[in-house]
Amino acid sequence: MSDTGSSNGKQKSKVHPSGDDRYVALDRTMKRFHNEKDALLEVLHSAQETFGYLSEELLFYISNHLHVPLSQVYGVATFYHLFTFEPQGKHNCIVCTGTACHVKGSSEIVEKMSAVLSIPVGKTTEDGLFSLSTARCLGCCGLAPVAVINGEIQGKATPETIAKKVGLILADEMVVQDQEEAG
Amino acid sequence: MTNSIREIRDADCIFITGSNTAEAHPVISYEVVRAVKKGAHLIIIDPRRIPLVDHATLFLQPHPGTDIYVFLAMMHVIIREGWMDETFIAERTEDYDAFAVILEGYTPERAALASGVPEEKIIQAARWYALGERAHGESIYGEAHGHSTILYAMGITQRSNGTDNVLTLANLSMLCGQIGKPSTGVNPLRGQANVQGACDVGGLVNVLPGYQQVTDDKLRGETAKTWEVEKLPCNVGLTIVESTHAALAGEVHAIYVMGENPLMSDPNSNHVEQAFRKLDLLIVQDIFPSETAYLAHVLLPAASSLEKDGTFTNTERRVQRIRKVISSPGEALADWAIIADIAARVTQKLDRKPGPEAWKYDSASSIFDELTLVTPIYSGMSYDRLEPSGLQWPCPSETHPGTPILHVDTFARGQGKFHAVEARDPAEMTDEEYPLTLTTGRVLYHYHSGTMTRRSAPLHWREPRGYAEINPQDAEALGLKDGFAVIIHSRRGTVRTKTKISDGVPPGTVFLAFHWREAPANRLTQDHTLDPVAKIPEYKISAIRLENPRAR
Amino acid sequence: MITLSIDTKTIQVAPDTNVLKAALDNGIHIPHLCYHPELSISGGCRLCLVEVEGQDQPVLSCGLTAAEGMVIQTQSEQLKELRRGVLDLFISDHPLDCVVCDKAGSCTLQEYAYEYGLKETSYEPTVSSTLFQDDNPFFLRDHQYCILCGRCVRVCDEIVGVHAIDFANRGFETNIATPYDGPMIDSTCVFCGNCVQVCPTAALMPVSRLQRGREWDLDRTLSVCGYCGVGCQIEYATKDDDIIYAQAPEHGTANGPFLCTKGRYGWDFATNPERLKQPMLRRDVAHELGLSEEPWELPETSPLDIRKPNVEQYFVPVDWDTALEFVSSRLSEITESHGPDSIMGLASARCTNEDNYLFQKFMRAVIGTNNVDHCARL
Amino acid sequence: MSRDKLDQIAEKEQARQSQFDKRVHCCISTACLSAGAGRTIQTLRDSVDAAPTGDEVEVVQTGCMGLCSRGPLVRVQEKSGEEVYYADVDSECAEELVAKTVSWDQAEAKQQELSPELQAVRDRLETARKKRSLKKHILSPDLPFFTKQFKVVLRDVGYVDPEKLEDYLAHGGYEALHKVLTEMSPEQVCDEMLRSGLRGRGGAGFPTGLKWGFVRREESDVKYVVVNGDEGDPGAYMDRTVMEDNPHQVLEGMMIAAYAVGANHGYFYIRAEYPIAVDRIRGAIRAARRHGILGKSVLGTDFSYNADVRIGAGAFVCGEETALMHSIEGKRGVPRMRPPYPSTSGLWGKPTVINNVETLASVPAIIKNGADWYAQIGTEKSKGTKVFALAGQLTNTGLIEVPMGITLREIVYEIGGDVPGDAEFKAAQTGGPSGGCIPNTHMDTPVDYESLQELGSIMGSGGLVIIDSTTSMPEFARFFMDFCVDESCGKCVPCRVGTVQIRTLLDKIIDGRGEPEDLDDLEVLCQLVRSTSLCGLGQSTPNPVLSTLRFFRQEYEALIPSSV
Repeated sequence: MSDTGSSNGKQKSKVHPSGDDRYVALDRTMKRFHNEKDALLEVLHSAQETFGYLSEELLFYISNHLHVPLSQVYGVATFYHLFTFEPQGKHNCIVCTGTACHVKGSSEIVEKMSAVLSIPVGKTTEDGLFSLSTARCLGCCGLAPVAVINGEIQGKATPETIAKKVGLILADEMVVQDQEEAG
Repeated sequence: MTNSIREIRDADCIFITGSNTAEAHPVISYEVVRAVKKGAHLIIIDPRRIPLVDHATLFLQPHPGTDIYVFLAMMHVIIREGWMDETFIAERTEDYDAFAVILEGYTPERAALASGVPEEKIIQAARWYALGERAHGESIYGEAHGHSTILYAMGITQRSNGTDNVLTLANLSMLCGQIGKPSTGVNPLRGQANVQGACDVGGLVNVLPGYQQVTDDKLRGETAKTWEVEKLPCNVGLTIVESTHAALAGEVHAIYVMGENPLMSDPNSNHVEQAFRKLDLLIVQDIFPSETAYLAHVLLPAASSLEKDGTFTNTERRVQRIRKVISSPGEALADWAIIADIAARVTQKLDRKPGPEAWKYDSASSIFDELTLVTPIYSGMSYDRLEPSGLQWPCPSETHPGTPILHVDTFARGQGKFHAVEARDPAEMTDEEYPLTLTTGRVLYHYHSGTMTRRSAPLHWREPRGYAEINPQDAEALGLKDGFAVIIHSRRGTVRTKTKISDGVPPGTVFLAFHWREAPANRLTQDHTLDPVAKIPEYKISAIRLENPRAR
Repeated sequence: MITLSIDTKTIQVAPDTNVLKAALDNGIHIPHLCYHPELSISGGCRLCLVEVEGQDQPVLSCGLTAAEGMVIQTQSEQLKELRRGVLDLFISDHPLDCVVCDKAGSCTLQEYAYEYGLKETSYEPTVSSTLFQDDNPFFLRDHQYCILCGRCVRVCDEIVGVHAIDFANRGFETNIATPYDGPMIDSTCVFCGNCVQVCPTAALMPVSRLQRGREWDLDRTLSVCGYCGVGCQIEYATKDDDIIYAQAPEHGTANGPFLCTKGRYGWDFATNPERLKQPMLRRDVAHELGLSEEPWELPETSPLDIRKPNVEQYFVPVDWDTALEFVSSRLSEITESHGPDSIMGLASARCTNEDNYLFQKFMRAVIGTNNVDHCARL
Repeated sequence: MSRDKLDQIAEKEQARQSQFDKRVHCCISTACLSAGAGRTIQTLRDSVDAAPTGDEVEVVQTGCMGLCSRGPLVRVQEKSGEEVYYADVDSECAEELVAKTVSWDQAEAKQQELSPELQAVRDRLETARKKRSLKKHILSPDLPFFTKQFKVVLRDVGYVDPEKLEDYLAHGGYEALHKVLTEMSPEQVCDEMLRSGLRGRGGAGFPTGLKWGFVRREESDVKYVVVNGDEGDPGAYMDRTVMEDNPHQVLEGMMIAAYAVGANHGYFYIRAEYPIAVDRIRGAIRAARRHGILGKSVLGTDFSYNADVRIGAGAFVCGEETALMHSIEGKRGVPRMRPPYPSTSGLWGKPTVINNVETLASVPAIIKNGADWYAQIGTEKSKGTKVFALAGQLTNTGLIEVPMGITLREIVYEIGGDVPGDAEFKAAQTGGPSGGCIPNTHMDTPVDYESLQELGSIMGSGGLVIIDSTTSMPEFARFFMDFCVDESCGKCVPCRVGTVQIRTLLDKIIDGRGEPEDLDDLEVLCQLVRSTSLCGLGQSTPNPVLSTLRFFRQEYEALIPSSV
């Protein structure tokens, strides 16, 4: 393929802040795909996994290394709903809104959680503790409605059970905070 | 250009050297981008990482001044591997053997050593070019070998061996039979709107209109007859750089400058200024008071190209109409009207034949009609025929459709001549005192000495200030950071500007555009060694040293 | 060649030609918004539907390769209904403020709405994006007019090769964006304005055009760019002897419908107040000729080092006759005293063939020297 | 690796398995895991270790057993082949299950030295033996849920350990691949598929053999096979299950396709929401590579093949094949016009076969048993079986595989066990957001491509959601419109703007602001979007609205004030 050296014309090559190991993981992914343009989606996945979200600096870095125009990287990243451009909360709650969950009342769970956390879907609480999002189908239709809290699937959920679960997590956080303040 | 711009998009392999196409000829770069998107290979040989490299499939970055080793080695490889077009060589060319013998010494190993370009890249470039190989997709030509085209510009001509470089590229194209067919050829990209036309109509020291040698008695006689003059001068004149030398020596007393800014654009500005100050008469005819104007005795206000009728000839030899779009400001007049008036007066004063009446022209079109009489390559043209899309010369008769591709069946001189060319080093090499190489050129948003573009509000907004592009390695050695002031010294002079730290230039090379009067690059360039044939100064290579004013 | 029939007209086209191009090249009008002859096919605007004999459903003509014997209908009640429906959806997401829009008269969407008799949308007007970006002096980006045909994105990538903009987000939220919707200057944009040229609506407009006249107010003159040697044809739109904007003609000889930044935007130098408007003599020369009272001497400062050049400090204006008489007398004197070869003439690559021809003829035939050169080497 | 070596591995594995007196299969697919199968399988293992028995018992993790609503599911397989299914197996039940199924042998127990932890387990097993609740957990094999099914794709799902290539081999894995490589020409393979009548299970139902034939006949050095694992329809999870629970089956099908069309490289495109499927497929690729099944000279033949995994990122439209290809190429997942079809110009412009997971998973069985065997299943135009994800208001929800042509009635009332509670069955929604709602008046419609299409729905990838009388159909249609607005790629105006306008109209009607003519306008707009959208997604977007308008128009009319 293209054998034209490393830097990318007008876009200055930014060397990543040395010492940030996370870039090493990202570099590894890019290397695995021989810095091919086509690997953009895989690289974005890896970046989000490592950094939690896609910052401007990160997209710039990927653009330079894969020789994909930054506007294209941005265009691709914003197309796919899985990518996020803001730091995510420490904890997260994903409510499935697939058809099966919908007919079993998942929208009530979403409403309830949005009220409990005082944030709209897709956002993170101001203190950075909790993010609320929806998924279109998690493939657990047999257990509908379903929510996922910190990676753990909650089947046959109700607004109350999920609110309670989240409440417990938040309560734990308060304890940690108090301890930190005390200590 | 031997071929037309539109053919570039269909090329199978494009070879660009010494041309920052995307910035100096953006619209031609569009053709290149199209070709690459369709699957053509793009080989770029340039000391700078120019923007088009983003689209290149192969980038060779030789040390400044060493590109000829790469070209010669490519031909060495082509012959060694048998990739040349033997039929073409046998049928269409001469002097092949002497040329081939010279190449034996130019191995890729040697070129790699001299230029820093890895051998395998030279071999790759040779193969792709010679065989017209594509990166993907199918050639529209459907032949055994694809069509390869060479684009070049001042990067290889503004050199003390510029003529050698050009001959070498011509050799390369003939060697591979990549000439005389669509999407092939050797294509110089002319830098200014009518540089082609100014040459065509005799704006050169050695030729009359239509490239008729002034030394040829017969041709000179014919022109004199049409012009109804007794005789025309028969000796080759002085070029601009030679004239400034002659002015300093007291041999030239008057210079009439029409629409140029030699103080900015000629090499060794300090020297040019001394020469101009010595003149008895410096006439500057221009649309703006250029830098040169401040040394003139008289300023004559001219109409810009937006304010008059006429013709321009572009780089693909296409003669096209320009038209008056708006009125000129104040009393400014079309250049031809000013010249005609002066000519009539001087004719009268010197009592020249055929008298001042002969200088009465009522329109640009009447001048063009006369021009076609003495310019054989234009003789089939008229303003009517230039509608709607112009004509490409040669167009020898009123029914001739113009010539999009040169050298199709035969070369202008009959057989294509191989020139046995040896590599030569630049005139001014770096040394301990001046360890870096300066190369000059353009940026996208400005044009030449900036007379027009720096007075255009949007262009000025985009690129308001000049800068010297310096490799991070060189910058670090001097403690220079991006945007710092820097002083550049050469044997001729000193320039102060800002830095732009970029790996677009390789270590050891500094790039400075020549648009900036605050940092006139030509105070640094040398005018002592010109190309022996074309008399072109070596703008592209000067030895310099950088100074960090903060480090004082 | 391939022979097909479009609206009963028999047409011959080269193989691999699409039906839309075949029709347009032969004067048959099919509405289209995303198709552009120089760009790749998108198929997103859904307007160029035609009926193909033997196929139940209408087909997009831009994506249909002409085949031997094909029979195409471009007009029918069914097609009219479909196109009208699609246009109705377009204008439900587009301001209908044509009465004040600078693009009125040259807006393709307006033209089609007129053709299909759509005075207003039958849907709830819903504007997908209200972003307005005036971050540069070259062009404006007003997203509420954008119909997402993507011509700008394609021209930027496929022709110019810089890919400064791309589609971002998706669905109804889709917009054309620089990275993070940042200002153009922070992108890879080279301000060539080819996106403006191919934009069918008022989403991309030259700044110079803003409220300075509409299609029917403008005169157009076809000329050639005065910058580099490519020789791009440019169409200048003028009003009252002022250039309003410049664009490439539809079929420029060397440039097709494209230009670069200098050609498209770099024409305003012509009206810069610093232009030389009358002949001038240097103050010492004028004094010598009795045209100026004060004696004067050329300063030592190099013109390159003058910080703020002011031509009045060095020169006095004179009339043409004075200036030309001075020039011609001096030239005659020097020719006579030092010989023709003591005079050198510098012609210009920025002047026309006619200018240069006369210039060299003057040097050779009148002065009598071959000392005529220009900056071909520089 | 040669066939012989694979046979050896298979035989060794079979021998190993047959030494056990009992094999306890515990489903660990997503649904059961989230119901606590992780704890269940641990308890099963501990209990077997602690049980005082001389039986050789193996606890095996397997994939989906179908009845997801009753998970975690466990199956006990006797040496004789006899099987018993247990549902809702929590830890407590697991202990009782082990305590009661193994032969209790105190003598054996005495000889064992147990750790304190296991001793505690043994103590609990003693008590568990006395409990009486296990019966409730046993699922009768006579349940119509089991008897009405016919398993081709899911035959080994729930039996095979998805993370063990040996187990797949022991179940006859890669025999079909070996057969085509050694006994059949690519042309024969394509013909066999054509004769089998297999049609694409992704929704459109294009004959697979025909598709392969197109690609086979293309002249190109490079061709690709793509497995479309971007199962996007909400309510459908058949493909996820197959990829998670028998990844080698999909890989084998893919390789047969590759051989048939002359491809040497392929991609699995899997949606990111299925991390386990991604891991399992990756694991299968690694294992196959290690055993010489993938790579140069597959199974010792001249055929070489490599496969990679690409992960989606949350875009429904990427299930559309041209959008999917863009996504694999690292671009925005935007569809393009067809032609050119992927079979002539696919990935990177090369001829490409794109098949859905279920389609390819059907292939090994067809090759092994022959096209005729397959063609006798199903109806005349729709051959074979179809896997459905049964969800919504039903007693038994889960994954089922039925022969084509079965009626909706059989599925809903017999397999599904009817709507629970007092509510009544109202409609079946098939085909996800691109499909439609079939009302209870059409219960005897046979489930095949053509019949569903006639009713304004589609087979789709196999989501089957049952709606009871509590659901408002206009609101249900709006739910799908919301989905489509959200998932439209935005390229073409009918889908980008049309869906928004459809939703606006639905909002107006549902909010009680509707006017009588709105229903007609809605229908006209839906028809426009259907006939002018660029891709299949856009064209089918209006289906839920159109089908509910067709069968439940009175519900819409009831919402319009002036028409009451």
